[in-house]
Amino acid sequence: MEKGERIELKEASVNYSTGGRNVAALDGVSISIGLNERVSVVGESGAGKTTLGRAVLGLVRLDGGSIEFMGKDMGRMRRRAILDFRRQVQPVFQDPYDSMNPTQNVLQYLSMPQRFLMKSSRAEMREKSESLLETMGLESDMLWKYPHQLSGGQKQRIAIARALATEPRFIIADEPTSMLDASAAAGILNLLRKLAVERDMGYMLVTHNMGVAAYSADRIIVMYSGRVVEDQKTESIVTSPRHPYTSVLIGHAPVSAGVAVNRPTELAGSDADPDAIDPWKLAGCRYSARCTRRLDECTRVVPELKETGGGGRAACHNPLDAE
Amino acid sequence: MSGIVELADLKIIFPTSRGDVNAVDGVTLSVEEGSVFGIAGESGCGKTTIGLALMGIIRKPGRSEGGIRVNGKDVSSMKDEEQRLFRWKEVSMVFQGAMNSLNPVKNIGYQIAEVIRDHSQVTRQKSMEMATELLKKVRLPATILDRFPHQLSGGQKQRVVIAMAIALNPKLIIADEPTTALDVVSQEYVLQMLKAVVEASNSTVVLISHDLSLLAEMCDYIAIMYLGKIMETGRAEDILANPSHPYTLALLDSNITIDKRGKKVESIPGYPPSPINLPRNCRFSDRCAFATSECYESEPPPTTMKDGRTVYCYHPRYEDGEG
Amino acid sequence: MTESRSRFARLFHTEAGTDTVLLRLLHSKSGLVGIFILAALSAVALLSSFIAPYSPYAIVASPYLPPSQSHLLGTDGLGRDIFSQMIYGTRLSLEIGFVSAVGITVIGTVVGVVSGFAGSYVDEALMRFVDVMLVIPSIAFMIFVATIMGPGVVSVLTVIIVFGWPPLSRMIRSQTLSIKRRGFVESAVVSGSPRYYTLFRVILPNMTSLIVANAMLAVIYAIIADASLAFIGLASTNSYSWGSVLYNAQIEGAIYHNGMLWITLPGVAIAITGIAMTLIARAFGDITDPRFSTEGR
Amino acid sequence: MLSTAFFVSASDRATASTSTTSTSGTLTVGIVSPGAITNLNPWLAGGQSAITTDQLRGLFYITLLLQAPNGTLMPQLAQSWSSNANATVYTFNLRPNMEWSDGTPLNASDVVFSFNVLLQNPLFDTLNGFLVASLIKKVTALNSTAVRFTLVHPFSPFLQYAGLGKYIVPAHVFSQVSNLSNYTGSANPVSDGPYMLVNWSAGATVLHYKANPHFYLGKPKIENIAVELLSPTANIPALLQTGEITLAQPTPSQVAGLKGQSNIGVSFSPGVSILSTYFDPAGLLMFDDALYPYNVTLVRQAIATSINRTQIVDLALNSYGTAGSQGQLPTSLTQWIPPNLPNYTFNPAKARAMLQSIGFKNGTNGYLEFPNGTAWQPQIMDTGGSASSVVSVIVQNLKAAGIDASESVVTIGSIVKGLQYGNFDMILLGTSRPPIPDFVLGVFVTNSVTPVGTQELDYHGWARWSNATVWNDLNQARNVSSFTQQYNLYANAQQIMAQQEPLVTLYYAQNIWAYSNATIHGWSKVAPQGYQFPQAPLLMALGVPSASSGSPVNTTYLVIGVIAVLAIIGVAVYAVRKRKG
Amino acid sequence: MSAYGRFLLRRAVYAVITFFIALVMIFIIPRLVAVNPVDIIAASQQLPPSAIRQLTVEFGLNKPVYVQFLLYLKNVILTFPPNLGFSYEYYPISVWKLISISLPWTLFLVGTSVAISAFLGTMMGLYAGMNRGGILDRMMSYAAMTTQSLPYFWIAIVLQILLAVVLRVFPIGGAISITDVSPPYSLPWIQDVVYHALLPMITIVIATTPVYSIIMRNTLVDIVREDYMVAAEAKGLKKSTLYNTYGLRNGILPVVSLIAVHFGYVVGGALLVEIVFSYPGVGTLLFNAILSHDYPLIQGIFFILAITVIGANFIADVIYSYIDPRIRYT
Repeated sequence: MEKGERIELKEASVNYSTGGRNVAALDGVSISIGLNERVSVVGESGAGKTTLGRAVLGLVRLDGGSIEFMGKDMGRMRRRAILDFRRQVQPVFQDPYDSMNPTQNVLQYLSMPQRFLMKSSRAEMREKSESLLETMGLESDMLWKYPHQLSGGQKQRIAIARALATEPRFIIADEPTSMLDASAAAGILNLLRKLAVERDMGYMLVTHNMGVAAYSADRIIVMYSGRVVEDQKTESIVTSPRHPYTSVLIGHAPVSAGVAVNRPTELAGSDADPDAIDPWKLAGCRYSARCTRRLDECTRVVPELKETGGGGRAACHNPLDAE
Repeated sequence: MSGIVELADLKIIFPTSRGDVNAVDGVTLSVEEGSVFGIAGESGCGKTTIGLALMGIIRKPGRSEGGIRVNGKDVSSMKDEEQRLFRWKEVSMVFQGAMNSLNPVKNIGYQIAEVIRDHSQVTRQKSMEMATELLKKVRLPATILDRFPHQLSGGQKQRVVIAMAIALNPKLIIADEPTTALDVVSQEYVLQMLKAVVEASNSTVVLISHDLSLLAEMCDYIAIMYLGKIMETGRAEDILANPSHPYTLALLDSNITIDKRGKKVESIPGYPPSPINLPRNCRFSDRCAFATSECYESEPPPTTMKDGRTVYCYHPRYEDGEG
Repeated sequence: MTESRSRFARLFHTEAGTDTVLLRLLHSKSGLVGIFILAALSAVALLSSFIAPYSPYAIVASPYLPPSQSHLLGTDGLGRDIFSQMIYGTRLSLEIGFVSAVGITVIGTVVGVVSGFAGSYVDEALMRFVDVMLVIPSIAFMIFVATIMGPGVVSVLTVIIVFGWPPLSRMIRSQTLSIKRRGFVESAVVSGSPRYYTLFRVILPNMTSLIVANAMLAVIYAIIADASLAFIGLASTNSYSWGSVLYNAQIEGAIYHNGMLWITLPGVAIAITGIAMTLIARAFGDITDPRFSTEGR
Repeated sequence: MLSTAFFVSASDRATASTSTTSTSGTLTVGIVSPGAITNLNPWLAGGQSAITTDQLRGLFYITLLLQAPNGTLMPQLAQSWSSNANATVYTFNLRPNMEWSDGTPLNASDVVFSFNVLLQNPLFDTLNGFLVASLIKKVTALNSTAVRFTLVHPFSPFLQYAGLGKYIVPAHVFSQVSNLSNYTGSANPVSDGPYMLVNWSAGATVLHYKANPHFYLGKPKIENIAVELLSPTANIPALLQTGEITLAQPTPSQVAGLKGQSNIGVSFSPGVSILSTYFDPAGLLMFDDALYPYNVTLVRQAIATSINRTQIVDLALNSYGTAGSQGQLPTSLTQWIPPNLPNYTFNPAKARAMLQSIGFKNGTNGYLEFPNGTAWQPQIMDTGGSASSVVSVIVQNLKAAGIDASESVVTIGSIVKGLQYGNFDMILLGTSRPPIPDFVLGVFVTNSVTPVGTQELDYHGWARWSNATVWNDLNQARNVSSFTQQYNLYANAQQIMAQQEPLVTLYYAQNIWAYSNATIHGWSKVAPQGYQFPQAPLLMALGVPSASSGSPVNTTYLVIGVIAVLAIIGVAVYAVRKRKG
Repeated sequence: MSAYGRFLLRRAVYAVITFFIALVMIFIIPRLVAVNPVDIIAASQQLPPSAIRQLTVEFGLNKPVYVQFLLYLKNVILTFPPNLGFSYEYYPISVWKLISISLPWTLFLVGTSVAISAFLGTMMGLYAGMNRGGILDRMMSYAAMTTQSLPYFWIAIVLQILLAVVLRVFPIGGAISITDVSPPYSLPWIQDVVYHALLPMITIVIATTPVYSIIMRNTLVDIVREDYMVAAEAKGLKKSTLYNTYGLRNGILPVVSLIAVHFGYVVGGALLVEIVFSYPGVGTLLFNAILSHDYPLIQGIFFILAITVIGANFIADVIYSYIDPRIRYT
């Protein structure tokens, strides 16, 4: 892989205003993802993981910093360059029930990216759509179906097919399984992984489920309140998380019946009600109010994302030891 | 049998323009007093409908057939006022999505006091005192009383709902996906709260969830549902460790957990049939890896295994348990 | 799937997406009744020159004849046949109704969609203007403008359309805003769809039922507005609509010489049309939004 | 003033004294008015409510003279009058011993005051059309009952202008008012008319009057009058039917419906409008006399010949009117109308032949075309409403004669514009010209034609028909004081106008009054059909209104209604309950 | 500033902007007519040119249009009571005086009717929405369909014929009895006024109640599906609690904002009702002003109507935000 074939976020910031206050959905996020990497971004609601994905796709405007795609600043791209970018980076959205236009059938839906991004002919689009369905393990008569005639799992497969229609190099999948039953989720994740391997394609899987992240990604980026708190290879993050928050997430991740659970039982600061904390109001580390390993400086100084050895990084003044 | 909940071949049908939806299709079960009973299943399997039916809530034009006895009373034949007093006094409920189960235009104190006042002759002041006490039990400060639901976080609202559920010391508490929409840390906190409260009050709990890990942690007994029908029911640890019904097996296998990283998780093949005009054979047969011709012909009768569990299958997998 | 999701999904889904609108309408009882009435009225309008026994303008008998076999509703003060006026009135009223409805729907939809989709200043400017239009008592202003323009079909159509589109554009705008936020619109955007395509081919088709239902209601709004203007004497009196028949009945003191029919029938005709339109709109509503339905689900 | 005063007052004491019954109770009268009366300033009344205002003011402010329907002048405040031979000095002799309603003597100084107000406020003078301010050199009281006007130049219609057009107001009241332009009237104006206003406030829709005991003819027999201002859409037949009002002016079509009702009586007098509910005595069809083909006399004559004026009166006016005369003066002005005026008797075939004789050809569609072969489709403008019925009949008439005419309903603004710039075919106008030959005839003639498309600013408006003889005759008539001389000049002018037909006088409408027998007993005996204003003063002659005029509410029905509503609610509640239970 | 304060400020700014646009429209539209209103007065009165010129100066119509506009703004905004000019028709009475005479009648008529129909409609809608598919729900649905398909004034005419002409239960029109001489605000006067207002009120109530009931009902159909309604049912709350603190309290929110929007519509509809019943309110005044092309009066009436309706909208916004804690406390 050539150098520069990466998506790089440099101090990217996005602000929202909700309920009369400003919230930094992304707060100076700097990460770099290779186009063939399979990464997962994990965090809870409000962590900014969805905003991260949408920012990379160019669907939200940055309030600070920049995002570069293959060395080019996306904020300065012209329309032609944006279309080129869209051909190479495609999303799969969270809600399969909502990602298909109710008034379009599957063929129309799959043809759209080919028509606008590839300038394909009608016949090409038809042929390509059929082969995509086959790839997804769907019958080709599904081309004529409308969304309400499909199940959630089928729709999500078709959403993936749409993303693949332009032969992209990178997929950004935002919670692709959260609206699906467990039994269908595995199928989608397996499919995504299989396609990535076959096509030498990278993806960024945004999820709140550590289990899903660990299952599908080689590298996990953990976010908390708009900041990246840890970024490591999957195996090492699961076995020895460095940031206390990561350890909590892993501790609460679903496990199979019969597997021993080692949950961090006592929560931070005992009398502090975790529900009553507004992390955006904290001056230092946003996790400090809930943290069991809180130091004095945690409440004052924002921890930087530092190398922790083994290629990983964590943003913590008092990280856990590597096992 | 003398369980606190007795369901005898319960059917709940919602007529639609396309035909009758059999949300619950012949469920027989019994819940032992003082136990925690889990109902598991994927979306649309009828578990929430059962929860509501236990309180006598079947929205028109839905109707029920078969028996629902709670605390020795026939729920379906109660008169209006009798039913009203029965609700909450004897059975209360922690709702799925507490976000939306509080009245948005009234403050918390009013809403808790309202339940108390509508069921007993207490003064406004006394009921407010009781509300403060209840909030203390879920570790919420009295200042919450004057707040409106939109001013609280999800976890706080869920705890308010729990406080409300124990307000009248009911014999039975139904908890419908009590933690689904919460962050992991809040989830943990809320679960602790629920456990503590249940233990203190000596109530029976029916816990409805799709999260097998949660059920494994909380429940004494468990019922696995698929398309309005129980597939397997018995002690939680028995069933989750050694599933007997092929559906339970497949469900557990397809559940992505953190310990399954690097392994291949298989989803259940195919899609569930429509709940309208259900087939009169085993409803899992189409997707079952072990199905034989008899599975396609008639519905399997309940089989009681050695460890006391009941399985609705011609070919139970956990052979050792068979009596 | 949560309850709210299924409800939202149903807003836009139909049982069979390939069914034509008409077929879907025929499935619902109320839609069928509505269409039947509308068809009957349209037939009367189209065939008015065959059905009407006389020219509505011709002086054919003595003035103020009571209803009889040769003059079903009697004659007016000039000895013209009121029944024929009603028949021709059907044509003009329906024409005014449908032409206005088309105008209202086109303007309202375009303004609403553009406003909702463009956002920022365009939206702000358009919606402030719409606010004014909504706040001004429209009937009063319509009378005013029609007075300035002079009586006649053209001014009636103009004021009806000018004052009719704002509420629709409001509705369409909020619908556009909510559709704009939905996944499939982003999905189209990342598929490289240009703005015009996103707006008119992706967003707009999802509002078809809403637009059609409102167009039906616009028809009755227009017919009532026409009647109101006619009642003030602002409709053209040399062409008959139900409103001008009613106006004549009122100013000629109909109850004292022709009985109640002359004065009640135009109102009843308007009401019947209105009910038909509402039934059809409701049938569309049933397809799109279960709230309209009285039958439980 | 413009309109003759409302059914009140009298000249003939003898008729008045026939009824001696003293009365109490209230006569309720409905007047259609375009708005509430907010202003009783005797000189200011703009717009269309001016007419109503005049009618209402006419009960408490009256003029020096009155005019009989045939145009004869009759005494009112002035007992007699005279003028010098060259029509420059006029003297009015007032009745002796008159009093204002507050008991103050009414004498020549009041008259002098009244006219001096006009001389000092020219706008007051112009607002009602009878311009006298620029005519009068000076006005002096010769003694307490004689007033002399000295004019700037000879002006023979001055008797009508000053005697009919101007109110006499109490000097002792108005000399106290500092700014007459802002004066809007008082709650209890001091009256010289038969009635006094009781407690009026601006904007009131009901005006209450009380008999004026100081009235020069004696106190009227009906003690109280209440006048309600009705909106133009008011349901007058119903109001009469239910007895809510006793007396009102219905439209002809409303009268047609009332005819069969036993408890309603109808009376009418000529010369006052009924076409619109306002004051439109005559219906005129104006031609654009400067525009081809209407500048061709034969075309105008042909159109006049093709119009069936009797049918218009029969249908559009329900026979409450008379067909118009060709000489432009109302038919009632018998003393001014010469015999043997040219007449255009309805004859469609003849009309067609007349047009064909000057080159109009039969078109393919059966209608006449211009001689050059283009289609001739004249439009007749009107403002809609009841005017439409008239035009509808005309359109049918013209079509029968082969003229493809149609109606064009427009705003009054468009009509004004059309008249100003002279770009129209035909316009239906209703006019409220007082029946004074000078006034009536002068409107439609000019001595120099403004070209079509430029604004006509001649006296009185928009005449484009020019005729030097008529113009001179009318001006001449202003300078002569002898009736014969005037008559000859007017007769000559009428001859020419009837021959040239610059406009078609379609009809003169009748002023219809309908009354409810339920509350006025004996009306028909006293005021038979054909009763004419002002020969038999209504108020003096009226019998006693029924003392039991009573409430229009029928309590039986009220009770039944309430019971029915309660019953329906009861049944509904029962049904709902039963369903639930 | 709190979010609540910001919300109110924003609504106030919107109201002011709306009002300004309305002012401009009210000023411009009559001037789009090419005909000088004085000519029209002159035409109906046959006035000489000198009088026409005098009136033109008197009404300020000889000034350039922008000067007229600035004067107009100055007069209506910086003066109290607003100087709306003189009526052409009722010269020299000021427009403000004319409106102040008729506005109370309309406010009484429309205000009372809106209050009655909003109350009735809300209650009916509440019951129907809580008992969807019940008798009332069905009846209401058909009643609403019918009344909304009928012109206001036709209802007025029919009621007038039935109740006033045939049955004679009510007077045919007007605001007070012609024979009533009792002093204003005395008991018999009030009785008379109420008695005369009943039939117009019944008309407006019949025409508008279904609107409120349908809005309320449709809102409730949504609310009934909300989780908190299911929860309320499960809590075994009393029926009164369920109806009042759940159904009514939540369902009233959209109704409040719709009452305001509806206000303009009712005022417009009341105009026709006023005309049918010869009621001396703003509607009749406007109708007459329009008939006589009295532009200052028309402008003045629209000015007042705009203020009334924009004000009503703003008040509704305030009430809405006050009764919706989600806006009040953020």
